[in-house]
Amino acid sequence: MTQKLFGSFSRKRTSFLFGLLVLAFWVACAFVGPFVVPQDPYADDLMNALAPPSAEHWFGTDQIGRDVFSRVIAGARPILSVAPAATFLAALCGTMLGLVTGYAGGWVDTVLSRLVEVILALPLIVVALLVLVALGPSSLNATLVIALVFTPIIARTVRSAVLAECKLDYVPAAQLRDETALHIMFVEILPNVLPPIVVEVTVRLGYAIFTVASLSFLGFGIQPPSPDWGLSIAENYGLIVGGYGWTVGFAALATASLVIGVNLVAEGLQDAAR
Amino acid sequence: MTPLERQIIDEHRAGRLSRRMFLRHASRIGLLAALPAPAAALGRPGATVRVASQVPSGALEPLTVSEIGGLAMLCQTGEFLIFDGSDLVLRPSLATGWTPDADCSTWTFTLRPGVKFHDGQAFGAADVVATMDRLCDPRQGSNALSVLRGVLSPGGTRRIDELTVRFELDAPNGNFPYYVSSDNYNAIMLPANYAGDFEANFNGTGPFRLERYAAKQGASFVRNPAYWGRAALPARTEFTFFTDQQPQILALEDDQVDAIVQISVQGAQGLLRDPDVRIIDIPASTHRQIHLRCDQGPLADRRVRQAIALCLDRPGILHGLFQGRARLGNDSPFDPMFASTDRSVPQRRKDLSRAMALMNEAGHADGFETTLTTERQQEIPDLAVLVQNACGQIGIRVGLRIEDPGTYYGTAQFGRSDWLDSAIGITDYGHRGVPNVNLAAPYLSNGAWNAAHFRSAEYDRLVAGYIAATDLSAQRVLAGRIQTLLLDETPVIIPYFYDYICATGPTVTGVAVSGLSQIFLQDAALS
Amino acid sequence: MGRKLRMVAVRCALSGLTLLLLSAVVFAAGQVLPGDVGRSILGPLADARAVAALDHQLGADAPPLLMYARWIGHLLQGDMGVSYAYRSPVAPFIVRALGKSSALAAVTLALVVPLSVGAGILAASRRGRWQDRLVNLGGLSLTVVPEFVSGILLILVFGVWLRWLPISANTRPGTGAPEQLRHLILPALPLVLVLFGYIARITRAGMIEALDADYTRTATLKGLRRSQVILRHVLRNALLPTITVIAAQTSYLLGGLVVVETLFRYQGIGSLILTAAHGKDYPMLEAGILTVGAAYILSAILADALVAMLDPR
Amino acid sequence: MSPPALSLAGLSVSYGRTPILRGLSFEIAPGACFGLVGESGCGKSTAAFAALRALPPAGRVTAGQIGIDGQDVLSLSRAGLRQLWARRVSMVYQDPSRALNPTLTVGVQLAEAFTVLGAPDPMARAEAMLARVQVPSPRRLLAAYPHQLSGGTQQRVVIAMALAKNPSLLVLDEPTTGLDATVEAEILDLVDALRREQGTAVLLISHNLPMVARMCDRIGVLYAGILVEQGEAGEVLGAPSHPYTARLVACLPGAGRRKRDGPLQTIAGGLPAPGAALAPCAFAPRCDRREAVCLSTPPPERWTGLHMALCHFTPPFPAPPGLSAGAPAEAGARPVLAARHLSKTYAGPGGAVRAVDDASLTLAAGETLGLVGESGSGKTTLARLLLGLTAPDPGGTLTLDDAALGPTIRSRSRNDRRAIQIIFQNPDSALNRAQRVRSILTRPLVRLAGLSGRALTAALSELAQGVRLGEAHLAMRPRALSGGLKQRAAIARAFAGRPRVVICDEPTSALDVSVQAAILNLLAGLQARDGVSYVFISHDLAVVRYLADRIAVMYLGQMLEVGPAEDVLAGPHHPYTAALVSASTAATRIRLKGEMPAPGAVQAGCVFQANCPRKIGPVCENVRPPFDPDAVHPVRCHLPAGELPRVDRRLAGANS
Repeated sequence: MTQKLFGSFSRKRTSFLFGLLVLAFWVACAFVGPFVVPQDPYADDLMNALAPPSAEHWFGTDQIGRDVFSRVIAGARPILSVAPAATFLAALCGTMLGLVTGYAGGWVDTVLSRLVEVILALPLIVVALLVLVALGPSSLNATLVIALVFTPIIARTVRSAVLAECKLDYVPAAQLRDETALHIMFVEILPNVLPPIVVEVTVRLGYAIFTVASLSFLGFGIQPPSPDWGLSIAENYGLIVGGYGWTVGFAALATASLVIGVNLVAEGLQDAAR
Repeated sequence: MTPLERQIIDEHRAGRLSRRMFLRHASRIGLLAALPAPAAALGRPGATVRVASQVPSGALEPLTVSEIGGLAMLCQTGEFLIFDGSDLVLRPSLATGWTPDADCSTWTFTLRPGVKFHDGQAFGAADVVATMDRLCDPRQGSNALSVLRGVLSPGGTRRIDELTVRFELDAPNGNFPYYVSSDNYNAIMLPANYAGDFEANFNGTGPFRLERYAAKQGASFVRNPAYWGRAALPARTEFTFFTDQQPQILALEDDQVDAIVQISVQGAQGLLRDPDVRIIDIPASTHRQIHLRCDQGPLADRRVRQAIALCLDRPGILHGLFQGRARLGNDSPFDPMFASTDRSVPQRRKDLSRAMALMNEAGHADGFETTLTTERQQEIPDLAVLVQNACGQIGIRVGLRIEDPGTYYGTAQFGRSDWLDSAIGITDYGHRGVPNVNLAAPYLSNGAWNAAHFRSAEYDRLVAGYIAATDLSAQRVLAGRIQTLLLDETPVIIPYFYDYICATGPTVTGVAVSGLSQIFLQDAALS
Repeated sequence: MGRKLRMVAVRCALSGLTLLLLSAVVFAAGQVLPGDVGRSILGPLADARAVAALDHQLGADAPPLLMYARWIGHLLQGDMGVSYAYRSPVAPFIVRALGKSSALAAVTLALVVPLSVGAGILAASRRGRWQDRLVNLGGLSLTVVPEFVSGILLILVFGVWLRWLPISANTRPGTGAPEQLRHLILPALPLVLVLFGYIARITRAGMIEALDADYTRTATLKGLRRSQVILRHVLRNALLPTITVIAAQTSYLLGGLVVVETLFRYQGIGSLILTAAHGKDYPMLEAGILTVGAAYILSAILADALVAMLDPR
Repeated sequence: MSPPALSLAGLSVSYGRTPILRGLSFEIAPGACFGLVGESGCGKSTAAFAALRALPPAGRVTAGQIGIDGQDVLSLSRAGLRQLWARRVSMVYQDPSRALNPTLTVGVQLAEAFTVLGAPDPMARAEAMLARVQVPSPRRLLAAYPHQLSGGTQQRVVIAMALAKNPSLLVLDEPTTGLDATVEAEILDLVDALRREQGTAVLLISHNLPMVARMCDRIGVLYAGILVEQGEAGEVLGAPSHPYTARLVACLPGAGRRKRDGPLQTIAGGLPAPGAALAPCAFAPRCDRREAVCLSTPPPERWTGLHMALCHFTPPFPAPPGLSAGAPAEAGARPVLAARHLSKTYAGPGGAVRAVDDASLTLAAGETLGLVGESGSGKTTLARLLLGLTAPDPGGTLTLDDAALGPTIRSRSRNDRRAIQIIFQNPDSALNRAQRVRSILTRPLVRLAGLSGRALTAALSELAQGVRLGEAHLAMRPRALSGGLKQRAAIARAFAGRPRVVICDEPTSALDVSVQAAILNLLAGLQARDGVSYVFISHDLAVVRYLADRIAVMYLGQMLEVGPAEDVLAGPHHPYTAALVSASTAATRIRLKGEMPAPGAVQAGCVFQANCPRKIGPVCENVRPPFDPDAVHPVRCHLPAGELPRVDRRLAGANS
């Protein structure tokens, strides 16, 4: 897979490498951003609120005078902590669930499939909203909720991959030499369904970012005073009409570039896995 | 002339009471019952005035309405005994006069004759009794109960004759007329046989009658030809409901509406600069209360609370959050615009070195960690961040928890409400014509809204005295002591009182508003 | 035919079961939601006795199971219940919100379906060339951009900067249909962008599969004109998965509406659910969510029916 | 003389930069039938598509000429090409279910062929055409969708579509692969009859040498995109002029050859990968007649009359020495595995389905039982029942060495479990592609043989040597191995636990002829070494004939007949067996009535009665024929033993 990704240089790789570059930039921002930004992303400056972009404030300032550029850079951290954590959790649970339901079949499969269908009968964002209204908004809860709603999706992918594997003869061959179900699931089948899982997880990461951002925008995700992009947009988008577009435009561009970057990487992985 | 009346007139003559304050106080005790209505606006009659309003988030039931969309609707057809205008002067409405007894424990109201409800019934004392009894009955879901509790009980309203009612209060109250004025927004007068179906016909006594109401969409009203007073100028008014401010602004700029009932500065910065928009800006006692829990943790130390209050750059906040459309708060509910407020109490200013010193004295030189819990409502999250940053200057590391209003208030009972249980919280308090309500529940030792868990027998005593005080100078003396006590103890920080802002198109005249999101259109006209 | 009928019956029964489960889940979630209805009507500062009295009047203080049973009983009689907040039947609110959302969804679909199917067909016929890559990568990249992000950018560019399109989705009552439509374009665009990639991609894949299929070669070797081959043999097969995907995206569309309706302050079903959740208006919330669930299931069934009609298998 | 129906001259085709066909030249006379044979990947199908100028987008003719009826195909305009396709040429390819548009009815699709010709009343003509391909009730068929039809009927529809325009050239690309033997025979007969009737020239492409030989006048042999030999069918197969053809023919387990006659011939090495650089003689690296000249000079086209071979040398090409293995195992008398009255019923959408119905068999030590039957006959289910992978219906018994054997793996002891193993049909599916061959082989040694440490290492190398896998192969993942090597690894895995019985489920059906021979030799050798018993499942009678000591014939889940191999194949045997045998020979075909019904509920009478050409009467419908599993050669038929069909020996030996 790696060979295929980096091996020959073609236009397909260009988009992958471009995505990787964008992603790397934001990951770097997430790690060191808060330390290298020109101004404290949290410091208010009430006398300088809503200043347009200038040499001092490259992206202008927001309602309470915080430097938008610094906040956009620092804003990579919250989203890049919540989304990957949620995705990882979902990948873990989804893989387990998918392996068990796919391999065990029978009533376990039937019951779980129906439950999954109920969850999937609603828009993800609505499900997440319901749970978050009940639990109260916080980064942790957002992580758990996204993991919760992504788990069945990943489980479904894993399950169908496992079902396809179970049709292959190496599974009965393993049964014939008295392997335990655990061995068959994790040693025999899992390595074979790993590539689709990796692809699915990368794709999901993109959607996790999507969902975290959307939840933050609706006020149920990352909480103030975080410089999170979705939150910043939620806090400031009422200002658009007044002509203070810089308070939201840059955060929007940052979000877009991050999800597109992740998506291009996912695309590359998908091509390579094929 | 009663001694009270005489005292007020004397104060005014002596120059100790401005004309505005004089009017307010005189009106309070019914002295100016004959005061003429504000000068009639000079508009052409017959227009259709279109208004953008916040969508009422529930049924329009006068007994229960509490949110601004509903308030704006109720006062279109409903009227109060007394009208409390934007100048805080009480003007006769359905009552033509009111007088207290000597200790202000009994108030006698004279009703306006010849008033008819829209359905043709005549308005009289029985209607007042029924309405008031409903409002203070704990078995009803009355929103006014929190105001009337301890002031008026069921049965306390007596019909003397067809046009006279007497209120026998639970305790003396010098500001009682405010409790039955438009200040108490639930107190619109309904017929005695009211069956809980206000939304069906908006049966009131006002200058407009309901034409059509569609929940969540809008409402329209037409001039009431049988109105007791001067006929309304507009032939028709049309309300469109919006969920948010931005589309209202767009609608105004796009000339789809003639007025917006209320705008907040946040998100309206562009509109406020627009020369084509007329801004009606009236002072209101609407404020944010930052409570500091006095009974636990480092905040139990008065010096720590003072230190926090000393960190805030209040003028900066006024400028940054409100573009100056607000007044400095001095950590008590006494808005400078109240007549009884003692303006000689010094305003608290930012003083970091003093704050640091207090922290040192309190043994918290290295600061501490705490959490600020509040609700997502207008500028409050921004204020929370400002408080967080301010506290950071003296080493207090504040975590923020910004919640949905429903979550924040919870069941509004101690132990089951983030509002009442949090170490630091920011709570929104609406406009009141007098500080009475806001002096009691939020600060009294047994106060139901005492989120600061402030316990001071001294305070309780002072407030009881203030509420019972009938004459202004006595009120002012007590006010000064309350202000000083609250400044010293600092159970709460009240950084500002902000203005009520209404926006209209450039051709609109005669729109009247109150600080409670009530909009009165009988004098409105389009030129 | 009997078999098909039975399949439909089973399918509907299962859908009903799913909805029932869904209603139980929503109800359970509603029990966990903080605060209570009387409090949310009367406001935080209302007296506790008044809140209790109001809760009692509304029947919101009954045991949860009883409330649920009551509600289900009414629902089965076609009564969606009475809103706590508005104290009037829920149904008209749902109908109106659904109408508004449907208008937005219809504009979205009317824009996205021809656009993305066309793009998918173009990409398939220019396989490997720049048009293909543009549709494929560009479409998919847009798919992952949250609606509020693209919405903000679109507002900034088309609404604020160029002033081509109205920012607000709302029009005053009595506005003509074309003008209403114009107001819906900007809100629809973020959804269009999200859906475009999916549909274009699946169309492209379906086209390529059908173009490469043996039966297409059979048709070509029959000597049919290229256009006949495409119209009769390729498109019909190629668009089957597209239909399924469009139906599947309906769920997504409904969720996206929550965000878009918030961004554009449009009072559709999404904002209705959001408001009801905030206001603890359970009957409204239940009805709203079930409506969304039913709409989703219905669209899936419709798509299946359409596919079954087009695909004899 | 009219121009040839098809003439290819120096035709070269590439996919992208990969050359697939290299200078292909041959002609097909009008009305003649030309067979193009070769192993997988030699470019057969490309030749077919290229001939009609219907290559997929990536394919490109790089050199050469194509003529159809004397018309230069490569210079045709789009419109001209469409006219050519519409009127003069047709093609039938491998999988009929994919050649038909699933969303249109048969009638609509068939009528299109007439509409294009501008013929009036296309529907009526479509119906007439269906009648010509001998489908039952053509009118009803018009309204049917392809998925409602069996594979055989689908292929008939495709053929009807192809012949609708009365083409001068019909290209058949593996037209019967995937169809059952009896169906295949019928389709081939049909095509043969129709093309003779219409005078259509045929290009038949197949990997199946005997089949092509039966059908065609002339044969061409492709190797790595090069036509190495062409000539009259009988000559090419009977007296090959090219070493490759000679070896290929020798690999076939045909002509009544048995394992006791000695091992099969094989071809060393494997096919060159597509695009690989070729020696001047492409076959030279694998050729045992190879000399220096073969690696330096391209071989000439050596013509002998109408027979061409691309070789420096002339026949004969004798078999290389040293290929004689030890004598095959002698089947002992003691039964190892015995099954009695095994049944398996599945719940299906239309009610219960009997996949296996009252099957009984006995397997002696060192014996090979051939299990034959068409798809859906229950062969594989029976194998799973024996293995314990599927639980049988209650009532049946299994014994191993006279001791009762548990019905499922879980209920069996480790010893019992290791005693019965399987070699699956498809090694790609049977070998875990995530693991290296070493761990694939090690794991059963650990689990089944209970080995560890040095003993394990020793056992592993012995096991690998036994199937001729080298150390290098052990380090690879299955993907990196050729088909033959993969199957060797699968065989090694099956033998790791020293099993008593190995079930071979069509182990060579996915392999090319030359590889198949090597695998069959290996299986025979391992049996001779270990005395293991085989249940050998196959649909290829020639392979079964080669390997099996006894043969069981299954139909719709029932065992119709069991007996010594020769007796079963020669008869007297079951009427169904007779049909199977006739399908694989040139002998007068025994035609079955209708199609094999779908497996269904238990029937009262004989399962074969609906199709049986020898049906007696109501007794067949109502009474289950008797079957004594303990007899030497029981036949489940109501016909008296003396009236059971038998093969005419003269015809049988001739061409199978």
